[in-house]
Amino acid sequence: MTRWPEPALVSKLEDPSLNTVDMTVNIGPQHPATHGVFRMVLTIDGEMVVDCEPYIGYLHRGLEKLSENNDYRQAMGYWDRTDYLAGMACEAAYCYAVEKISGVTVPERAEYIRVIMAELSRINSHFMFLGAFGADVGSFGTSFVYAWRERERIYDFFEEVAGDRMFPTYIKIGGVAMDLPDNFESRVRWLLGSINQGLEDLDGLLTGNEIFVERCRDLAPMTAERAIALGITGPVLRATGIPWDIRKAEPYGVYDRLKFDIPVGRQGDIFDRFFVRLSEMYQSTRIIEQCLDQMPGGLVLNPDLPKTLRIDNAEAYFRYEGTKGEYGVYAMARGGNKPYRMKLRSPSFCNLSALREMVVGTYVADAIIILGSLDIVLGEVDK
Amino acid sequence: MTFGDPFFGYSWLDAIIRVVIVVLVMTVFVMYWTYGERKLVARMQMRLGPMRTGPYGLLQAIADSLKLIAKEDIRPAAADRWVFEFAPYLTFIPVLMVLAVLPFAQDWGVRNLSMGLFYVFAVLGLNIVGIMMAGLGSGNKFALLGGVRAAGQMVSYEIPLVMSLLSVAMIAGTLDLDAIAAMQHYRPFILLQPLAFLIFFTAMLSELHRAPFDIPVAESEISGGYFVEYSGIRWSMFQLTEYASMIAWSVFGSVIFLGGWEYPKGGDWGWGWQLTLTLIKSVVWIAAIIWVRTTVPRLRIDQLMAFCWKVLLPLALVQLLMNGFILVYDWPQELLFVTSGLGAALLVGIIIARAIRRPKKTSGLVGTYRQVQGTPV
Amino acid sequence: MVPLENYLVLSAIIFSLGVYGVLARRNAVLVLMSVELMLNAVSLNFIAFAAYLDPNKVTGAIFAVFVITVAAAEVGLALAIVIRLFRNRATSNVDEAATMKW
Amino acid sequence: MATEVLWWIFAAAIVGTSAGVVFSRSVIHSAIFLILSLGGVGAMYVFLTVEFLALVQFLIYGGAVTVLILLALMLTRVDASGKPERVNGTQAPWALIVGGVLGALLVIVALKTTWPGNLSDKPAQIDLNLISQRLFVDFGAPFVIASVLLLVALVGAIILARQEDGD
Repeated sequence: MTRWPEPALVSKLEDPSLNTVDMTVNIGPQHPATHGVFRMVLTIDGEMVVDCEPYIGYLHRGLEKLSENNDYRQAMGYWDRTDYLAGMACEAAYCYAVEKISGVTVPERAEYIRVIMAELSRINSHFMFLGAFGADVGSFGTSFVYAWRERERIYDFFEEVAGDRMFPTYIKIGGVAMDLPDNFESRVRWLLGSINQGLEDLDGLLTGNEIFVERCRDLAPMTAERAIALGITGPVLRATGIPWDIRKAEPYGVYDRLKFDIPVGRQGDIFDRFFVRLSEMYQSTRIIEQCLDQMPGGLVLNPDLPKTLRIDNAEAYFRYEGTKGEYGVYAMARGGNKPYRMKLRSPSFCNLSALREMVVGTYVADAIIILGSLDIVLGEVDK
Repeated sequence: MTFGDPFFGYSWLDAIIRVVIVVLVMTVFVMYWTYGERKLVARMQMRLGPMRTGPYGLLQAIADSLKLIAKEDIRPAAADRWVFEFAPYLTFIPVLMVLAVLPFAQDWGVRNLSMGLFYVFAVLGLNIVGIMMAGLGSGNKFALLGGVRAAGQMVSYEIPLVMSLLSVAMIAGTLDLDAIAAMQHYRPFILLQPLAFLIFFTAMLSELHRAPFDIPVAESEISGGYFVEYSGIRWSMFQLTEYASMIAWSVFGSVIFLGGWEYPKGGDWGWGWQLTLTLIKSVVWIAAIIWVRTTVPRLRIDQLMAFCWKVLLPLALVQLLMNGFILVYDWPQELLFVTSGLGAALLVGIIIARAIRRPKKTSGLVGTYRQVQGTPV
Repeated sequence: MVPLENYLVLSAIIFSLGVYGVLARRNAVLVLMSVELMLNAVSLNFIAFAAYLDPNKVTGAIFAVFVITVAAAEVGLALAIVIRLFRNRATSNVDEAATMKW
Repeated sequence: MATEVLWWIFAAAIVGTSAGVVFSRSVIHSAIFLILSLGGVGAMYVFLTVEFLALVQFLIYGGAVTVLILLALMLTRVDASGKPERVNGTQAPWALIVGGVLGALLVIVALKTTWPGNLSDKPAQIDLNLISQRLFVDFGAPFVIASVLLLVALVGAIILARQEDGD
């Protein structure tokens, strides 16, 4: 049973002659369910949502303009604040894009490190999703705390490697900033064990819960055609059944040497989105294990890198599989040490465009978990 | 020592003294139960809970109450003044009235009414009025939504609740809470009426707005529901009401189903043991409520109503009918256990049958993974 | 102690207040509330009569039970009508619901 | 004596709150006055030693009827449109006259009549068993009819309030 807008509601939206009093409820920008400073204005008729109007921009910092006014190295600090749950992945995407227009090569060891860091960031971000989504559905923070334990360990690990937890600026153009600590491999393997344990816990808490499944199943399903038409990427797209993953489609880094599966859903409902993310985390741990096995020695930073990077006329679009979807960086250089134009195609922003049509016709309580299932990060939406 | 006699000659004075004692004990219990709940929830969530105020955070309850008393009492400009300000107290009065008839030990309550059971559920239903006043008077849409939800929920769940209590009252043949407790000398009524117990527990969670039925106060949806605009002392009145009614429900439920102060050996071992029994049972009862709260997500409003009207109510009605047959024709009492147990098995079976449709653990779903090589579709 | 007349006068006052409310107030819900007042006055009368005049003291209480039943049924139906009216007309004023059909 | 004083306090409260129901400006205040008034009448039942009926009054009126009324008020809030609600219709003066005359008439009748066989000043205790005996045996048929009435009302209310297609 699908729950798209019922005919009655649709006709009510379009027919002004029937005069019923709807209520407008403002959810956000300060609301526990909006995961940041997102705001949506719901028009509700009793408990049913008849209209939804999202408002964004409360966290706009002018990332693209800031990048134009800082040189390639300095702008890095702004980029890992886009998807602030996966700072390492954003840095990597930025670096790949700049490397693509400048032609700087990256040592192999650094590529592996980047993959490990990006996948750990993905796990981190998805843990945040699982925890917050459980809280949205109403499990009183238990899922949140479960997720938080693993996140804390990952952040501790980042701190050990890079000296900072959320915004490490560890990945540099031409490699990574410094080599790994000595106990790196055993540390990562321990971390992976802990992550697997945390995943088992969360899996048992949420996936095994009848009420949770009942709340999520068959809610706001999205067809593959509609998802493609809206430009949706990432787990939300894969939940509709399309195995589209940039890491497979246009492999960058060393992803073509690694074995992993793309989890896809069946019908694109909330439960599939949840489940795709959960499964992706297992795949990420698999990727990290392979990286540890294959990782060569050697340098981690291109030694031929000039002190100040200057790029002549060049432009490139680099698509990166961010945690939320296709994290596309468009870079354009016209000489000098600063980019002429940087553009971010942020996946959260594009995924958010599906919100209205999914929310209309559902209950208020559903609207909250639909928003949660899109897993937006406001730093990325507002840029 | 018996508590049945008045402390002083005058029955009014005696009643007032007893009320004061009950309220004081209840308030202290609530203060420390909030601490206990935080510790318990923290343990379930792999945390430590309050640790900083005093040894093991023991002074946390006092710090919290001081903070709440000192906090500014805010009234929104759009609020309906009198409705807004009196709503918290109106929610508290029914709970207080209920505490006055609960038997905490043999003959030890404020007063024992011959219609105690009826009184309890008649009066406990009244605090919805205060909740709706809060929802209407706050001038806030979240509060209004919370009030509407609370009203629908309480009106619906009152019916299975009353049905489950009636089925026990039929067996007991009395509405006197003390007599009902005393009747369970050999076996508590939960053994005779497991289905009624399950229905009672579920409906009680709903009446208390506890997870998974915390829809009226859903923090992630309507951010607190009817008390979203309250602060300081009035907010703490709502909190006090919630916890006090939790205590009232747990004592009431343990009297009805678990034997109250009587089972086991309450009548033989004296009042000390009886009070201990009441304490143990109500603490376990409340801990169960909190356990449920920590682990399950929230239902949606239509699922909540469907569960009430399509599952709980028919089962409760059938049980009432079966009880009637068994009691009128004087069939052996063991049949009560059989029929009610079958009903309980059916209820659990319904839930399990619905849960079977869910996917197994993650590894069971490998079929949906697709190994994709090269460029995808 | 309290004589029967006191109850009768009290219920007469409540009843006439209810009559005034039904006739004067225009909000459908308020009209309903006034009807509730009148019904209450009636059942108070029943019980007072039973308690003072009826030898076995019970019949009045049973009639009051019936009155309460009817009141509950009436409120359920009437509020359904009010909500229906409000959905279609965006008003709960009984004067504006004078047409037989719309 | 104490009972008498309490009675007068409650009587005054009932009259005051009932007047509040019909005269107050805000519908919500009316509803809350109604709750208090009904509660006062419940207390009157206690004075008349019919505690059972007082509890029925609390359960049905306090727990169900007034909740329904408040719910209807929440669902039909008039302040959404912004204009203040008109308290009284055009026939308010006539209503005042009718209500006043009716009330005066009733009071006069109540006071002038000598009630036959005023058995005792203090009503006797009413037994719950007796009530159930009368209700389920002597008044069995009306009881069944009343339950059917409730059922019909329930179904009717559901049909009326249900949102049909195209509405």
